[in-house]
Amino acid sequence: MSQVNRIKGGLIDPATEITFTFNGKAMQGHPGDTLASALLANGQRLVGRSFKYHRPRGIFTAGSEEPNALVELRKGATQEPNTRATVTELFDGLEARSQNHRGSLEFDLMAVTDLLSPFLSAGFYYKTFMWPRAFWEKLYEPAIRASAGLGRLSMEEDPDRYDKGYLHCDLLVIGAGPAGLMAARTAARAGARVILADEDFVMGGRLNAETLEVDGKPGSDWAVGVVAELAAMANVRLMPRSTVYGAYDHGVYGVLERCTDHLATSGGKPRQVLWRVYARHAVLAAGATERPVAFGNNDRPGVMLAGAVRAYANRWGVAPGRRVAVFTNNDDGWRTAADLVAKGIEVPAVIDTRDAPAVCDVPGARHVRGAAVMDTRGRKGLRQITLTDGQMIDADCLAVSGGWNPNLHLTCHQRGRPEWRDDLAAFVPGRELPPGMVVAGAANGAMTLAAALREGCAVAETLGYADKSDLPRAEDEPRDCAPVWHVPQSRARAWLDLQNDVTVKDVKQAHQEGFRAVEHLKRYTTLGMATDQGKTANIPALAIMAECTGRTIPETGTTIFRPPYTPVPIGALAGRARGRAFRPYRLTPSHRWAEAHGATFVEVGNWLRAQWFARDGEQGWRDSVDREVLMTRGSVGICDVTTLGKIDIQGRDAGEFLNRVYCNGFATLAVGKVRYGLMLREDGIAYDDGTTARMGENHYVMTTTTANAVTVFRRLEFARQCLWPDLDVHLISTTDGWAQFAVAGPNARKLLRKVVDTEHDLSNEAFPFMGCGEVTVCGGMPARLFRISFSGELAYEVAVPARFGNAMMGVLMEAGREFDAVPYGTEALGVMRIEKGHAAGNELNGQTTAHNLGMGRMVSRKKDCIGNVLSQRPEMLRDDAVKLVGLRPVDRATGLISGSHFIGQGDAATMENDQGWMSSVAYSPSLEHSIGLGFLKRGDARMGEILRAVSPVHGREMEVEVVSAHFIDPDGERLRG
Amino acid sequence: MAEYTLQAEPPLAGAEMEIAGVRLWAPADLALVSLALPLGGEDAALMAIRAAYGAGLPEIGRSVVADDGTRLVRLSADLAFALFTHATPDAEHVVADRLNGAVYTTDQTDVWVALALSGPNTRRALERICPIDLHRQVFAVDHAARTVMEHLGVLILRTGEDDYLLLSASSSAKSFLHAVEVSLTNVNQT
Amino acid sequence: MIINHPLLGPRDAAEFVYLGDAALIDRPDWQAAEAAEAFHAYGYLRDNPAGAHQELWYHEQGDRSWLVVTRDTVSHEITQVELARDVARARGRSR
Amino acid sequence: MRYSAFKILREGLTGNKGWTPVWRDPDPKPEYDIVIIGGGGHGLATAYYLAKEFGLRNIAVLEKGWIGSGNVGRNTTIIRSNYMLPGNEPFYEMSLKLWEGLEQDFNYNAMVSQRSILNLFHSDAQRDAFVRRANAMFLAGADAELADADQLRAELPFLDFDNARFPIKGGLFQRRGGTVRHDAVAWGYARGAGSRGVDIIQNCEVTGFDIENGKCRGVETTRGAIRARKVAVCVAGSSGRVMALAGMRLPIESHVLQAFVTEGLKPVLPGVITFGAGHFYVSQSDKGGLVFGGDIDGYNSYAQRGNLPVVEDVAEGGMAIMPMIGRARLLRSWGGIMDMSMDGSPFIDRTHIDGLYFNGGWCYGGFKATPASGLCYAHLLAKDAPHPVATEMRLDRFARGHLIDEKGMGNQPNLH
Repeated sequence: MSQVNRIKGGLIDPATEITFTFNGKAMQGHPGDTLASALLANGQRLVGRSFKYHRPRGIFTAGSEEPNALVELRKGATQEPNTRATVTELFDGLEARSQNHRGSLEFDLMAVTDLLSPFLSAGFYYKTFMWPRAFWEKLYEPAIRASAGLGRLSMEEDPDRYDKGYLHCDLLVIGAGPAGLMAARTAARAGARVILADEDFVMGGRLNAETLEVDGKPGSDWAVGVVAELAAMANVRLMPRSTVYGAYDHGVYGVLERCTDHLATSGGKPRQVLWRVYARHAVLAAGATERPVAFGNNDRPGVMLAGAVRAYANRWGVAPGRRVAVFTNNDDGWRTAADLVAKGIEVPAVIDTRDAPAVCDVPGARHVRGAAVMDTRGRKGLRQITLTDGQMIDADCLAVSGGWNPNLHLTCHQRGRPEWRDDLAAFVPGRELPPGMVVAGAANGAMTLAAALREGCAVAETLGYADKSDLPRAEDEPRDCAPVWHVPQSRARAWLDLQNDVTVKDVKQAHQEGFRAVEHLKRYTTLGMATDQGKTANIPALAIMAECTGRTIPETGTTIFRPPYTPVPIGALAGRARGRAFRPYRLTPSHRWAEAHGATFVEVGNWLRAQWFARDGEQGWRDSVDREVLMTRGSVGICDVTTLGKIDIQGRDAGEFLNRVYCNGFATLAVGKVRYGLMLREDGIAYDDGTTARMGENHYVMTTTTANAVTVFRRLEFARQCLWPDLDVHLISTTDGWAQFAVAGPNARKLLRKVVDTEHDLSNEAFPFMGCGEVTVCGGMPARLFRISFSGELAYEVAVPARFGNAMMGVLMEAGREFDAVPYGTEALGVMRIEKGHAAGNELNGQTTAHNLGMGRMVSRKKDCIGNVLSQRPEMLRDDAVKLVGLRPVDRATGLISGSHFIGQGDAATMENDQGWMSSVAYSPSLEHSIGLGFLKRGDARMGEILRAVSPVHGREMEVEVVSAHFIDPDGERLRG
Repeated sequence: MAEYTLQAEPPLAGAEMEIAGVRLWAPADLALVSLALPLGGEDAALMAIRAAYGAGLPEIGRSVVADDGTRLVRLSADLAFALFTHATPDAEHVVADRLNGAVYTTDQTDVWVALALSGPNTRRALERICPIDLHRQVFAVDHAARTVMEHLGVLILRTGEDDYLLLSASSSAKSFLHAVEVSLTNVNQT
Repeated sequence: MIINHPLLGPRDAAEFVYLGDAALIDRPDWQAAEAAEAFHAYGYLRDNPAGAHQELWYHEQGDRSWLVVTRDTVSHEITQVELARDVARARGRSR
Repeated sequence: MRYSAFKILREGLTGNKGWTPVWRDPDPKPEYDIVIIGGGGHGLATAYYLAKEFGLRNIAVLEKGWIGSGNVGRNTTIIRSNYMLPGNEPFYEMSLKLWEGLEQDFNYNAMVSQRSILNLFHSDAQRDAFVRRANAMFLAGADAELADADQLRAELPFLDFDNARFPIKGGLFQRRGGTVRHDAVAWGYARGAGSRGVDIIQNCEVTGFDIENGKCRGVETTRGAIRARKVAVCVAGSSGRVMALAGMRLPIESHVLQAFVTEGLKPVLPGVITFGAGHFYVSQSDKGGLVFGGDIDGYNSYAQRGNLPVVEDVAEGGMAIMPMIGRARLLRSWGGIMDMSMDGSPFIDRTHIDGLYFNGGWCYGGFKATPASGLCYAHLLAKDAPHPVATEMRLDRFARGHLIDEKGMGNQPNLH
């Protein structure tokens, strides 16, 4: 029998045995166990090591507040560090390992740090490790890092899947203990849409850990009945294994549901689901957390919270020790003694700090009045305790109760500050709760069962959910508490934060050094910064600081809590948005054609665009791109340009509207014509450019850059609704609706002539440069034709409904076969626009003005338009402003470097001598050398000058000549031809 | 007879599956035309719509099915969509002709793709991606809303007790289908 | 956060895009004598109150309406939501 | 008291009873030469350098709460000087050099750890912009290093190179970048200033300015009126609120930036890593927690807390580049209030009110600037002339049209 500490009873299934391993050793447990209860059942007391001193640590609590029992769960890529054994549901085949030790758990070499503890007091590292300077990164810090940290990540991709979701309800009940169950039942019976969430896998809260009765039956049975009733109601959603971890603005709650963590594998299902719950109201019924008392060597395995000790006995049928002494300052500690004795566990003594009569009869136990535990013995597990009166008592478990703190964490997630209640010696929720939230039960300071049931019902009623049924019967158990925070007689170190090894002495030293504000205390000593966020440690430490300063606890301060209530995996917060599903893909209409024709694709925002189309025998991307450029300029090329934003603009005032949003004039644009437009931001910086075509009297089609399609639309809507609300203008995006292709090159017209239906005249006279119109192609297919050119060639853009786009690409290529037409990708597009001197994203980078771009004269001063006034600020129009120029290497064989800076010949390469930068470069197959665009101070006046383009990050520099940005066809003869 | 012909290849053509008891398919030949009401000409526009369809525009966030089966969806004060079955790429002309210039029309057929879902588990699956409350008291049959699902803008319509029509941008059709499909898979118990 | 859209009811703020102070509606007259100063103040200076703040939100993943939301910048409480177009008209932008 | 290993040894052997307060806790005097409003990193650094570099000691730092309670105690602790524009880069590079000698300078171990910062890029255009920036860094005397995807794969094999939505094409390293223990910076400067005679006065909130005929003569506080020859506001995050007391509107909006830390983990990350196609940056603290953040929430806020969409966005960014962190758990989140300026760059300047000075607008880059901000502000206060590396950080630059807009986002603070 391996389960040496297993006793009868509890909410487990003793008939079914589960096997698991801890540090490789096989152990047994039962369904219903947590890893902690099973470890205790198997007599495993030592489960981990503390953060700083590597002291032996045992299980301390029975819930999510656990500071000690952190394990690495599972193996391989699913290895999960820092998992609290106390909330890990046992499953067959579970593998757990202790963490943060060098060597074995039993013989941790790092435990030597404990011997050095006098020199490692609070904040010691701020005072040393400073000499010699270089040693910090090389010696001290690596050593500190290696010994710090707790568990290990697998360093492999998390193989599990996660999902998210949205839920809506009238009432979210947080916690399924007595108060939560009553609130949920009351509201549900009144017809409300209720969600009841609990972090535990069994609903009932403390009812499952206590021997208290409700309506004359065991509390856990009563809870089963209520849960069954709720489960049968269509307006109720029960969410066990679900932690409400954050209360966000306007009634949005973050909830983590653990779907498969209790199974050996997730089986392809989402491991966890992150729910955003939208709740009109919420009842926080999260119960209370017991707090310890600090005394000498109170950190040994076997020293546990009293409520946890009886939870293990009552709920899990486990005796945490054979001889369990109880140390309490309140009535509730006595319940542990009574319950243990009733289970046949020996309780040698109940040590009560109060000099008061016994709260209840505990057969076999000595009642030590007005005393305290001041020290303990037992290197890797408790053996003996020493009392302040000098008595020594043998015990292998000490159940400690210092009173209970309401779990008010979520009330602090917005602006709430807890308030102190002297009668409870605890903080309770403050008055400023998250809107829509009410608090009930122990979380609200209603510490007895009857009170919790009453409050749960009452809060639901105050929210307007009335239910006429009677309150269940239960008693108000005794809860008197006389606060004792630490035992001053202790000479040995007394722990407050068990995980981070913060002791009473550390708090006193922080006080001595002036770190007296609560936040200073926490930051200086690391108190409350561990994985449990000080759930058991903060209040006692605060009390000791109050003692040092001679002030009351509320005068000293309070600790507030931030989300999450308990830690949430990053994988769950990311949900499905990872890997290739991080963001949606947008595909162009001819994507399939491109895939079939050797395209390499590139991410452009969310779009995938064909970057180039490799042909057999080409040695690298440059071969393909050079060919695409040369063949386009030599005959004809075709490029899918669907990604450019398209906005359909209609209305009687559409022309006037365009005139106000573009800096150049649009009032005179005729039907059937296209115009290039430059848009400024209101601050006068160039924002976006594109063309707008007038398709009809009141109908325009605007194109934007791919990158700005969404934000231009947004800005236009702003102008339409907020600036000029009474213009008759209507905007709708048609970006995805039209497959649009650039057909460029001297044979472009001939090619299109074969595709466009014959009734449409494409002659230069009938359809000149910057003409546009609605046409039909391929025998009646509606299409739009624009004679515009980005490449500088005779070019058109032809658009067909997107669902015909893939076919259209094929048709254009087929029609172009006789001209040796080529498809070209974004690289060739980029080369040709640089050859032509067109600004693109690298030039329109949000920092340049029309003045910088050489388009200053486009900014009309005769009309109001966005950006007009601020574009005229004095320093934006400086004579020595940078201007867009072309650059070519003096040594034509040299490749220019985009991002290099211009420095005068003979000048040092310093920021003072910086004269501008190279914004775009390309190899021009037409000119057979590298070319660039750049911004140069007074550049327009410096044609022919030789400068240095330096790129120290590459360790290179080269001489460049300033030339016109229009490398190809500067007079624009080709595009008008 | 023209030398070349163009075949339609809607991005989700033929998509159809059943997961978690929910049928998911891409309706064929669904045409979509936007109707923008001219500023100051709203009354005339509404009358023209009523005359053409025998049904007035519903209130914002609602849809109505006209006599000829066209579903008119009111998206905002001055914008509605007409959804109807129509195979050829002239949907905008068809609508514009019926409305006699009282409304600004734009063809949106190819801007969007549609997915229909049907089956009792649909709402549970949509809970995973749809921020809108789909409870029948809140989002009843014929309700419509534009929202965001898995980073995609979606227009969701409730067409029956357990029937929904989802529309999203055609360029991201595959990601859209993936999002809906994964939602169904994730609520599938088997 | 949840924005109670005047036409559509409560929607998650994640459907919206934020711009800033609703004073951005009050675009100055470009021909006024002090236009440069007025545009500088319009473009760059903000009240930035700790308290009630009228601000512009755009329902990008929704009906594409711009809203003027009155929200407390300390508590985040929203007390009023209006269509920006109505606000703009009320502020005399009907030109 | 001088800190050293020897001192620790001696105290350890005598029960750690001899430690004294790190800074004095005096009552305010009725008058000072200079009153600095704001006991954050910048305010304390300003006081420290005024005392140390300019010999001015009749100085008070007024802090409404506890020192270091603002953004110096709520940031993600990153230091770097990888800026591009002449108005910024020399300033941040000076700051980085000050960090490099800071601990020896003020005898406090703030754990300046030059463990490198890496900005990933995912497109050619991004690479071009990074090259331009890297070269600007060189021109200003800083270090920079470009790495291609193969180099990164060798150095950081846990990044997602094979299944990424936005493939990693390379990155820009600044090896001298890194992290610092943020709280210790405030404490170290407080200790250094206090020991030189500066009065650090906590729980002292400024409620008004004493301004007469265009001259500022002092401040009203919750602990009484304090006169001063010069009043130096240094309250980033609260700049709008405080300057409103002087009747000034600023080119600043207050926004909340969230930050996050995971449970402690054994070492996994060598330095700071920044995603270039989403919002995520991360480093690992000496205690083992992954400290990470992303974008601001985006709406004006004075509440030191944010909302879920940004938490999710940041986690998505993290999983996108390093999917091995999926099972690491987010332990704590918090928010800081940022002075988001109209071009993303800060101000260290006089105001139009004689005797009233302003330091703010640091966006979410204030922490790394702490030493240079303190030194430059001290320079301005002591000499009434800007420090040579801070000449462009003026309040009137928008009226003049001289923007320092690193990201090119324009006059919309939440985009910087």
